[in-house]
Parts: sequence; structure tokens; C-alpha cells
Amino acid sequence: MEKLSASDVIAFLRMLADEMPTHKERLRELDAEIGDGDLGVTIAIGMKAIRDGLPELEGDEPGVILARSGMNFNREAASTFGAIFATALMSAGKHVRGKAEIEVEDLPGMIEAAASGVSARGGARPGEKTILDVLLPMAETLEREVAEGSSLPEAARAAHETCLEALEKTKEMEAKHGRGGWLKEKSVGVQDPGSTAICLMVDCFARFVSGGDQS
Amino acid sequence: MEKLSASDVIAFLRMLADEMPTHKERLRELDAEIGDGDLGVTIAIGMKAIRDGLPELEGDEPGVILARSGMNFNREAASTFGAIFATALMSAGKHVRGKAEIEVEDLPGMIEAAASGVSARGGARPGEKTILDVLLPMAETLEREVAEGSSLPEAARAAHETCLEALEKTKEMEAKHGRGGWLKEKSVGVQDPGSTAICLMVDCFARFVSGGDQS
Amino acid sequence: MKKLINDPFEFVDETIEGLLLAYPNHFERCEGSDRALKRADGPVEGKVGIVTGGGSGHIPVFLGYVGPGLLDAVSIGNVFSSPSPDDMLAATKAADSGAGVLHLYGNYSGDKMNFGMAAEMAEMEGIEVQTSLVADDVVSAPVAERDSRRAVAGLMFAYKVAGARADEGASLAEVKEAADLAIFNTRSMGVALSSCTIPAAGEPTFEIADDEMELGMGIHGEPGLRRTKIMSADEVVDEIIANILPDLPFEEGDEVAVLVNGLGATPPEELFIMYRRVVHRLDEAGITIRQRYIGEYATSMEMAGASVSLMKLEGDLPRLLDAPAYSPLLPQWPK
Amino acid sequence: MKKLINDPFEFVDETIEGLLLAYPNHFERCEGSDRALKRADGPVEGKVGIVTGGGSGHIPVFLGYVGPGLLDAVSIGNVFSSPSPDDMLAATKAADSGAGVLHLYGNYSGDKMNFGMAAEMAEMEGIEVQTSLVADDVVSAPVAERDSRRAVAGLMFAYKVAGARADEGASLAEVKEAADLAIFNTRSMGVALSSCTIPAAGEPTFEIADDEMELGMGIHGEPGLRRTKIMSADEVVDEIIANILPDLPFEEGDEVAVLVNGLGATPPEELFIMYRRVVHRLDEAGITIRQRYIGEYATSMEMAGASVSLMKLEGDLPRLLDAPAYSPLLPQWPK
Ligand SMILES: Nc1ncnc2c1ncn2[C@@H]1O[C@H](COP(=O)(O)OP(=O)(O)O)[C@@H](O)[C@H]1O
Ligand SMILES: Nc1ncnc2c1ncn2[C@@H]1O[C@H](COP(=O)(O)OP(=O)(O)O)[C@@H](O)[C@H]1O
Ligand SMILES: [Mg+2]
Ligand SMILES: [Mg+2]
Ligand SMILES: [Mg+2]
Ligand SMILES: [Mg+2]
Repeated sequence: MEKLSASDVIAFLRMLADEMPTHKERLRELDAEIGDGDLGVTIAIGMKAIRDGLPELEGDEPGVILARSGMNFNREAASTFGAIFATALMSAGKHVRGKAEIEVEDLPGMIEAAASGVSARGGARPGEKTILDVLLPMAETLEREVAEGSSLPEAARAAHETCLEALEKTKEMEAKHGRGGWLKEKSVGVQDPGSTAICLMVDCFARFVSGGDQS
Repeated sequence: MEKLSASDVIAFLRMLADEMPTHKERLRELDAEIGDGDLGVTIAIGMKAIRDGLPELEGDEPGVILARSGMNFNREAASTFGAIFATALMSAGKHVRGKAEIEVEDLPGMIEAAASGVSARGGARPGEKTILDVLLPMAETLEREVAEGSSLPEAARAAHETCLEALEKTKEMEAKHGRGGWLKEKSVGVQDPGSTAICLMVDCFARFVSGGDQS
Repeated sequence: MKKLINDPFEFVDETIEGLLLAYPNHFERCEGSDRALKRADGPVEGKVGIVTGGGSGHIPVFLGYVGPGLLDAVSIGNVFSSPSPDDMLAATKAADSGAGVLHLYGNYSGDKMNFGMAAEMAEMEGIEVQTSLVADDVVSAPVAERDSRRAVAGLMFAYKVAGARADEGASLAEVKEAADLAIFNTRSMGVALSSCTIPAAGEPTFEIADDEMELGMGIHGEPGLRRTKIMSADEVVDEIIANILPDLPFEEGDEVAVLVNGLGATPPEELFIMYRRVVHRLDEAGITIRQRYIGEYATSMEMAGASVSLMKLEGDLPRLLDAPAYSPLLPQWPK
Repeated sequence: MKKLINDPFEFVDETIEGLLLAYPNHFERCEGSDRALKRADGPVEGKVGIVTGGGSGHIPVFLGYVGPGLLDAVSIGNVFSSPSPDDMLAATKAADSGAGVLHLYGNYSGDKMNFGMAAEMAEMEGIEVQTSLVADDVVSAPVAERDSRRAVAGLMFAYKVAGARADEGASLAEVKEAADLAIFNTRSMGVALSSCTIPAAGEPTFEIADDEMELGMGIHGEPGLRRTKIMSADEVVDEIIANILPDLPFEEGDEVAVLVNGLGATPPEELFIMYRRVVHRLDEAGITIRQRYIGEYATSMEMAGASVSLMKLEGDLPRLLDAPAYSPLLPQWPK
């Protein structure tokens, strides 16, 4: 797959919505360790909301589909993650406003837009154990991949690899935001639950654009 | 020991009050199975109340010491067992009113008096899984022992043996009173907690009058 | 033992100490007893006194029902054990203003025997005493043996009704009549999901697997109807309603008051989920809910579980339920 | 999971259904939202509206504080998760009678972000919105970082005070000022003995051994100060008081209101035992208790544990605490 049409975006979101709830228990556990244990439930409910909202988005352009799906997630599963994730999707969607297809060249800007939206919404800066810590490295990787002329599947897989490495680094970070922030140094050692969810999504995206489940 | 003077009765009650709380857990368990699990605590608190009341009873006659001790038990550990046990001690005490010493010949009448007091207080009849089911057989045994000219230690040991046999028989009985009564046939199989407590007391008495711990 | 306590044998006395420190204008000790409390403004001249009592571990039962429009004095036993006749007598004297005293308590043999002795003593001292026993738990005995049933959360209805009737200046016989009507018209059944622990016993009263519940269990952990795998809230309510309705019976066209009572650990959210189903079931049966109480009105320490009680509303009962009453240990009366 | 529920994903909606069936004269849905409730008699003409909201699982927090003398509308999230901006907006509109709306809620990032979006939208629709955040838990951050502290049971004081001030006809700025004074003067700390379970998660949020407790745990099971062997009630209170007093600080001669709050499974008896010790400690410190609240004012489902909150009484606070207020989900206000 070299470009994502509106119906590709819908197909991807459907795949994502089917897959993510299977990680509910893992996300619950991570969030229970340094938060309140609701992230698994949030993902399960929010992804169902995205799925339920897709039929109504049939006919919209890719950016709108992403933005609306983010709002759908947070409407049913509002939460810190919900607000952050909705903001990310809305910012990414805005970045491709008016376009009928998403191309590999759009990806770096979309992720950068998501990152700055998230930062504006929640006030987080890099190194504070939030999803920013996977978004920003991915944006860099994607920029390099595009500069090197990589295909969409190649770029997506590279982004996923970066995401995993970045996720690993969140373990050593001390949380400053949300519930983890009350833990201070005790939050060190556990990988960031929200970033874990993002990595699982990027993995799903990489497999989607590679045209099959090759995980 | 052939007779119990007032100070013997006090010494016995002190031994009883020291010993009975060691059976707290066993009595709790039995009562939890067919009741509410408080009998162990009741015995522990009630026996402490008996012990604490003994100094004030110094100088009283045996019957008064018994009756007052029953009231002391139920003042601090009121309960079904408390009311029944206080009634038993008051009735037995009344039976030897005015006597300076308790002799073996007094025992059958004391236990009979206790049994009829208990029956009047709680309305139980033989075979209904209450302490009546150990008191009545003991009264019979004691009568026979006295007729046969047994010594006080002999009679007490015989009473204890009867008590154990009678206790065993309470297993097969269906409770009709107190909390066990709500269990109906489900109360069958478990020995009566209150009768268990009585047996432990009679054992203590038999050892006391035999002049030492020979259990 | 997951408890915030000190010496378990001081549990009851420290509770009373805290209560008296908290509400010195509401509660006072009764003369001559450490285990009996009265309304600080009682006895109320000319009013029939109402006395209750029972084992500790059920707050707001029993002492939480002392107050204006409710009861006058209470005697307090050890956890799950009867108070002593002395304490009951002290409460009875403290409640009496000359108009006589109603002993209103749950049908438990220990309480009955000890209250019986106290009533005899009170009468010897010239106080007229009548007795009404609450016996609302339908699973504890068949309806033909209603007299041997135990009391659970239905106590609340009896207290509220008797207290209001006494407040109206009714005679002892009239107060007892109102209490007896409330008692006769009330039926309850509960379910337990976990055990409670008597502090001084130190061990849970019963064992129950993580996926089990016991239908019909009493508020001291007395075994109930049957042990089953955990059922859904709707299934539990359906079974409770199926047991309660035919027992009185409650019939199409009846008006009732409903009490959905939490035993301790069960959160209010779950009580509302249950109440929802009660409404659906009673709607189907053509029974109208006139008043509802949802919350903790009779607990069993930290037991998880709940009970449903229905009182059929006849005669004075609606008026008496709605009469003003106050105790700092109760939920706000629904308007 | 020891719960009386049906489909765990229907937990919140069935709770709301039950609540609306129970108190139709008290609660109404806000227009356009299934997850926002308002006073049935609101908005009150000319009165500043007060809106709160947050995750489910804490009854009476949050929805139980809607009522006369209290709050006007509430938005309701999933268990332990923020409500959505749409629901918050619906509540804000339903609370507004033209005098503006105070958003008064706990300092949690999810709620803050979502309420932030709702406030923006409300302002675009011409509703004046101010925000006050409750942040009373002293162990969640040092006093220098008070802005990042989380809210626990101290919410009650802020609600009661703000509600009473709005009832007096105060302006939005004045209501916010009263709420902020209550918030500034309130300090809390809790202890957890057992976990709660989010119904849809199905597993307890944290593991804790049978003989352990966690000092300073938050009301969602957020890790606290330290894990220890179970301490006696007196020791726990002593440690809480030692953490709270210097934080404001509360000093000799101060007058305070005290809240001893049960988290769910801890029985009232234990709260009174704790309150007893609070009185002893404050007596020693020369601090006078003017009003006390003992019961379940903010829960964490079936968590065992309790918290102690102190609010220093200054200015209008005593008057506002004593003002009339009503909600069927709260304990009776102590007199
Ligand atoms: N300010 C922030 N900016 C970006 N991401 C954040 C921020 N705060 C929290 N997060 C992310 O949200 C995740 C927690 O989400 P969630 O469980 O919904 O939070 P909570 O239950 O504490 O409201 C964290 O693991 C983190 O990745
Ligand atoms: N009517 C009765 N007559 C004699 N003994 C009785 C009677 N009812 C109960 N008991 C005795 O009391 C014991 C239970 O005592 P206790 O635990 O105090 O009762 P509860 O906790 O049910 O009030 C029973 O095992 C039985 O031996
Ligand atoms: Mg979380
Ligand atoms: Mg018992
Ligand atoms: Mg008992
Ligand atoms: Mg959360």
C-alpha cells in the first residue's frame, strides 16, 4: 500500500478497533502499577466507540475521519489518555485537511502536529514519561525515512521500531504528569502505559500498510 | 477432695476461668459452622468476668458464689449462651442455698435444677441440640453414682464421660433453638457448640476435684 | 484481619467513646451503665419510651436509630452478642417518662432471653413494658413459623414507624400496634458475597470462594438458603423478589416502601443497580413503590452483600414513614 | 470479583438508571447527555451554577452532592475515568441561569483536560465559567507543589461551602472565592487496607497482603506514602495527624471541621474509633473541633480504608458549613 484513501483509513481504524481491546489486560496492569488501572478499560471502550462511529464517517475525507474518530474515542472513554489521544488524532487530521489520500510524505508532519497538540493540551515536555516520548522520536524517524525515499510500509515499520526503542526508554523516566506524577522516583522502572498503547497502534498500522498481518 | 468449701469453689472457678479461654478458637469454629461464630469470644470475655468477680465473693457461701458468677458472666458476655449459663449457675446455686459445703450427694440435684432452669428460660426440650442434652444425662449418671456410693472425684469423672457421650449424640440432632434452629437439617453433623463448652467445664471440674491436672 | 482497630476487646467501648465525643448533644450514657445510651434530650415527658438493643457490628443498627422521631434508648452488646439485662434495664429506665416502654428488637434468642429478664426487672420497678419482635427474614423459617424468623434490615421500618407513632403522643398499646403492623407487613431477604470478622475472634466467620455467594444469609453470617456461583445483580433481585412477594403476599394494587440495604462493603452504585431491577419487577407485578430507601441501614461489619425489604403500606404506615426523624448515623431521609 | 452487577460495561448506566428511578423529584438528565444529571428544580433563577464531575465509583462523590444548598449539575465518567467534554458541557448549560458557572472538581489530569475543553466550548456559547480545583491530599506532593496534589474526601468541604455561598445569592467571583478558601484550608490523608476492583477491568487494582496497609493511598488506588504492616487505628490516626497539622499549618487556637471518611468496606464502628483518637490528638494540639462529619462522604468502591480531613474555619466557612443542604445520597448533616 502506497497511499491511504478514505476507505483505507476506515479499514485501518476497523482493524485497530478490533485489535486493541485484546491488549486490555496488559494495559490495565501497567496502569495499575503507576496509575489507577483504568487504561485497559478506556482502550476497550474507546476503540469500540471508534468502530461504532465509522459507518457515519463513510464519505468523509481522511483527515476528518481521524479527527472525528479521536472525538468519538474521548466521548465514550474520556480520561487523560482519551483527551490526549483525541487531541493527537485531531491535530494529525488537521494536518492533512483537504487531502483525499494520505501519503508517506504526510506522516512526519502528522506526527509532529500530534505531538505539538498533545504538548499544548497537557503541558508535557520530552522526558516526562508521556506519549510525547514516543511521538517525537517517531516524527524524527519518519522525516529521515521520507528523505531517504522509503515506501509507506518501510517508513511505518521504521517508525514502529523507533517507537519500541523509545518506549523502552520511558522506563527510566520519572513521571511528571497525571497519576504517575505523584509517584515521583517510584514511577521509574515501569514503561509508560499510554506510550505502550501508542506502540501497539503503530504496530497495527505498520502491518496494515504492509498489506497483511505479519507481526 | 470429698467436699467443696466456699474457697474450693472459688479455686475451681479460678482454674475454670484460666482454662476455658484456651478453647476460644475451637468454640468459635463450631459456632461459626451452625451459628454466628461469637461463642469463643463470649467464653473468653465471660470467664474473665467470672475471674474478676471472685475477690468480691470471698466470704460468701458456695451457692451464692456460683449464682453470682453466673450473673457476672452474663453481665460482660451476655448472649444466648450467657443467659442460659447464668440461669444454670443460678439454679444450681439456689439448690445448695444455705450450705457451707457442696458434697457429692448435692451434685445430681444441682444439675437437675440447672436443667430445669435452662428449660424454663429458653423453652428447650431434650433432643433439640442444646446444653440440656448434656445436662440431663449427667444428672442421671450422678444420681446412679451417688446411689452406688461413689466418691466426688469418681462421680465427677463418670459425669464427664457421660457428658462426652451425650455431646457426641448432639451431632445427630437437628437444632430447634437459637441460630442453629434456622439451619434445620443442615445443623445435623456438627456437635452443639454450647454443649461442647459445658463438657470442657465438666472436664475441668473432674480434674479439679481429683486434685490435679490429670487430663 | 483488615481492620482499623486497637485492642479487639476494646472495640465496642472505643466505638461508644468516639460516638459520644462526636455527638454529645445527641447521645448520653444511661445512668449506671457503660453499655446503654439515650437521647440527650430524653426521656420526653409524656411520650412512650422505645428501647432497642442487640449485638454491636451493625451500625446504624442499633444505636444509630436513637433520636427524635425514632428510639429513646439502646443497650449495646459485644459484637454479635446480646447486651446484658443490666444494660437493658438501664436503657429502659432512661427511656421511661411514666408512659411505659416498648422493647423493640430483633428476634434473636440471646436478645430475647436477656430482654426478658430486663423486662421482668423493669416491671418489678414499676415500669410498664411491652415487647415487639422484628422477624422479617423470609428464608430463616417458613411462613407458618414466622415467629421463629430472624430480623434483618426490616428493623428500620419498625423503628421509623414506632418512633413516629410515639412522637404523636400515642399510648404504649398504640405504639406497639403500629410497630406490630410494620413488622407484620415487612418481608426481607439478603445475599452475602464475603464474610465479616468479629474483631475479638480474629477469623472470618465463614469461608466463601471468590466466585461464590450465599443467598439468604443472615446479618451475622448465619447460613442461608443456598450457596451458589455469583449471580448477576438482576438474577439475585429476581430470586429475592420471587421469595418475598408470595410470603405476605404482596399483590397487584399494593403500595409498598422498598429498602435496598447494603451490608457493608457493597458500594452504593451496586445498590442502585439492584433497585433498578426491583422497580422493573414490582412494575410487572402491579405493585406501586411509594417510598424507597437505598443505602446502609443495617450492616454486618465489612460483609459484602445486600438485602431487599418490602413493607406493604396500610393504615397509618405512610404517614408514620414520612414523619420527621433525626439521627446523625442515618442517611438523609428521601423526600 | 465480589460484586452485585450485571454487564460490567453497563455498570455506570445502570447505576444512573437506578438513581433516576429512585429520586425522580431530585435528579433529572441534562439535555443532550446520558452522562450528566442536574437538580430537577434547576437551574435556579439568578443563582450561580456549580458543576462538578469525575469518574464513577465514588458515591456520594460526585453525583450525590447535587441538590439544594449543594451543586447544580454533574457529569459522570466511566469508573475512575473523566467524563467527556460533551457531558461536561451539557451539565454546564443545565446549571447556568445566566449568573455564570463554577467548575468545581478534583485535581486530576483527565478531568482537567476534559473540563478545560468543556469550559472553552461553554464560553463560546456565552456562558461565563470559572474553575476551582480541589487538591487536599497532603501525601501526593510536597506543600510547595500544592497545585499538583490530588483530591480526596476534602471535596465535601468545598462542595458544601460553595453550594451554600451560591445559595446566598453570591456572584460567581464570590462563590469561587469561598470555594478556594475552603480548598486552601483543607488537608487530608488516608489509608487503604484492601483494593477496589474496576468492574470492567475485572481484577483488583492492586495487590496487598492480608497483614499490610498502605498509608497515603489515593482514592483510585494510587500508590501512597508507604506500605506497612497493619498498624492500630490509633497509630494510623497519629501518623495522619502528624502529616496534616504542619502542612497548612493548623495551630493552637484554630477552630476546625473534621471529616473521618470511610472508603467503602470499613465499617462505621472503626470510623468512630478513629475519630476518638483524632479528638485526643487535636485536644493536645489546642485545636477546637467545631463540626465533625463521620461516615462515607467519598468512597472507592469496596476499598477498605479511611481518611481524615481537617478544614480550618475562617471567615464565612462556619456559617456556610451549617447552612441547609439536601441530597438523598448523603448522611444526615450533624446538628
Ligand atoms: N500531560 C500528558 N501529556 C501526554 N500524555 C499524557 C499526559 N498525562 C498522561 N499522559 C498519558 O496518559 C497515560 C495515562 O492515561 P489514563 O490511564 O487515562 O490516565 P488517568 O487514569 O490517570 O486519568 C499515561 O501513561 C501517559 O502516557
Ligand atoms: N433454648 C436454649 N436452651 C439451652 N441452650 C441453648 C438454647 N439456645 C441455644 N442454646 C445453647 O447456646 C449455644 C449458642 O450460644 P451463643 O453462641 O451465645 O448463641 P447466639 O450467638 O446464637 O446468640 C448453643 O450451642 C446451645 O448449646
Ligand atoms: Mg489510568
Ligand atoms: Mg453464637
Ligand atoms: Mg451471637
Ligand atoms: Mg483514570
